[in-house]
Amino acid sequence: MFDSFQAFLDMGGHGLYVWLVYGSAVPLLVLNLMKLRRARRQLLRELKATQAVLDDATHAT
Amino acid sequence: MRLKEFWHRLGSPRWFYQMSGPWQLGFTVAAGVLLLVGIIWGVAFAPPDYQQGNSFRIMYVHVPTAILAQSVYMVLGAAGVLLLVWRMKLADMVLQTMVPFGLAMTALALFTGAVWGRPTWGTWWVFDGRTTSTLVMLFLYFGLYALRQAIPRPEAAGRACALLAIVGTINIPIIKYSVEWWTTLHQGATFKLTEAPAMPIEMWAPLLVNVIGIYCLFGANLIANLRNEILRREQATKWVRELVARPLT
Amino acid sequence: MFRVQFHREWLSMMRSRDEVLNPLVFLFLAVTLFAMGFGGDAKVLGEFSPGIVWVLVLLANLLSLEAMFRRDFEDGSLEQMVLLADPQFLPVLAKITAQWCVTGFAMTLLAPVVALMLNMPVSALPTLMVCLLLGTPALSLVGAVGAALTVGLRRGGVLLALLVLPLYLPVLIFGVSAVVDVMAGIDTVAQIYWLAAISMLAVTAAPFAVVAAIRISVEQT
Amino acid sequence: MFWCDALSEPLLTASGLACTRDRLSLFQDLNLTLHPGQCIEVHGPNGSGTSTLLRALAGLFPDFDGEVQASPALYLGHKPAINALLTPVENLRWYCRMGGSDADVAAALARVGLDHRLTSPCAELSQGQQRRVSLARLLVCERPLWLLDEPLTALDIDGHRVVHDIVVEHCASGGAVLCATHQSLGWQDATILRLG
Repeated sequence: MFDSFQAFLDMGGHGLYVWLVYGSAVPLLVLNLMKLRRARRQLLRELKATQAVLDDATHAT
Repeated sequence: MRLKEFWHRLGSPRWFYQMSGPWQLGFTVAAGVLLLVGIIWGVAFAPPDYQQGNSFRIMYVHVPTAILAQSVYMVLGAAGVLLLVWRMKLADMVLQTMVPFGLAMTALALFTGAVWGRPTWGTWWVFDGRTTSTLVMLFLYFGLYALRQAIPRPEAAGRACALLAIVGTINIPIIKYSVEWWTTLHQGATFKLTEAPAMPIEMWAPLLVNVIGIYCLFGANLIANLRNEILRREQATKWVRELVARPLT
Repeated sequence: MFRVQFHREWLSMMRSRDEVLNPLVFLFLAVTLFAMGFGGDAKVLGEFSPGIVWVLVLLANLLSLEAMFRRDFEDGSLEQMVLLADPQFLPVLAKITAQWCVTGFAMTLLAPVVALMLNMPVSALPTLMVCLLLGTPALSLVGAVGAALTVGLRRGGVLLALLVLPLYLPVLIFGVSAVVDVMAGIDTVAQIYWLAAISMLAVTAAPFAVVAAIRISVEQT
Repeated sequence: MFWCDALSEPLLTASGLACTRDRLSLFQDLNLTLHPGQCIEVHGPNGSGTSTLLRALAGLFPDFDGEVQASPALYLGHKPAINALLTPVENLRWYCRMGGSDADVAAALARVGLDHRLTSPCAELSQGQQRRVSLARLLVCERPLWLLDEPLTALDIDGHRVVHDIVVEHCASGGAVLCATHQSLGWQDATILRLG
């Protein structure tokens, strides 16, 4: 365990590398999880739009 | 027989769509929780390594992504076999959607490996057993991705990628062995499920949590991508039209 | 079936001799480039010669893959080959063997000349030739899978390199380490066995993959 | 109408064939049986799927629904399928062995009116003559089922007659022909299948 927050940041001199890794990996993982939900919603909206266009076309003829 | 029926049902995307709803939710939640716990445990609470000090904490991201990157390629190889031999539509969707995910995992594994190498071996990149075979796997992923883009017709592109994935999967052990044989710099695998862990339990436990967490993330990605792909491909069918008509769930 | 297809390939190749000679000329051209690149210092060049020779053999092999199915695909006889042949892999195997004779085998014969240009010690030449003889079939076979997959595409060249070169790595590793060990006087039986094993695996598995790849590419038209 | 002993085994049966190309349906539940001695002409405007149908029946195009049982077939596509570097004789000898027969190559060439150019590579032949070498291929490999995709292209009037004769002859000897074409072969016994 780290005795102080400062030591936690410094990581015994390897802080740069550890935080470089976690700084890049963690946001990526979080983004990935969020993207899953957003992609589904966006696809449903897209399908709804094409649906509407198709329905108008069938009504028009 | 249960398995036979499951196998037969896998053929119809609609059944998979309905069945996979709860699974995806489960995987997403599990991934979120496990990764959160695992990373915090690894970064803050795991004891420092007597040799490498705190830089070994990078392992908690590097090892899971590296292992997952290889597993994803095996999954792609298996999907290739399922597509070419049994013509399963789901397998084609797996091949189409999961290559970018595998590519990202391999790239992340390489990046974290390089950053970890800096403090421990003194250089950003060294061509040794593990890093080189992961790099080659990155090229294999690029090959799959480029082949998919190059072939216009989706069905032909699917089958071509399936064949390439199978050929790649056969070659991975050969490449891995020849690269390991060529170099002896890299220390033995730090994480073997078979024999006892090479490090104390309180270091090894968060790693296990992270590995399971990242596999759950893979599960969540896989099912989410498959469900989206099913909707996209079956949009002309009645059940999809009804589903789309319903207010956004 | 094998003999007929081989005979046809041989005739077709002998009549388009430039296509056949280009990769070999490239080999010598690239060797001179490397010699210039290394500043012509004989000792340095000799040390690196195994790596240079093997990498150039790989690249020359890659160049010749492009033309392997291109002609038959464009005139339509590739699909006939797949439709008519009873054991479908046999004509494909004949075609790959013909291509190997003109590239892999030819380079094995030319290897001493190239190696001496790079100041490789004469004692290493027999091992180099044995390794090339055992390693190049695997290159042609695995390369044929990539060639068959990309034959239907207009700009398939770079993609072919991207697909095939990673699979060439084991042959490169064992080939180079065999020659390096011989120059250092170490026994190289292990590498030779490995090269033979890889070629055996390629001979048994690759033709079926090539037939499948041809069937996929033939759909494009 | 065409005579056919219904008892004989059909050379080609296709049931419930359906194929779509980028969400456009080319043909739906198309059923087709071809008995020995029968010739079917498939007529249809460009892009109506005639070529796709033939390639599907030949086994070159797998993306279709429905079932196809076909005996060993000879497929003649848009491309002449001959190696331009080899001479007509060498090309046909290759087809002979591949088809597993040892028919007389020179006779086949003579049959399609090409006997005097046996030694020059096919590259030097005209488009029409290359088509004739391709037609000679049908005579050389003894396979009962012929799938011809627009055989009349680049052929002169005499060429049309040659195609007509070999088709009639082939059907008479117990073979069957499925031919996609824009101009009819002119054989009154052939049945017409319209697409698109």
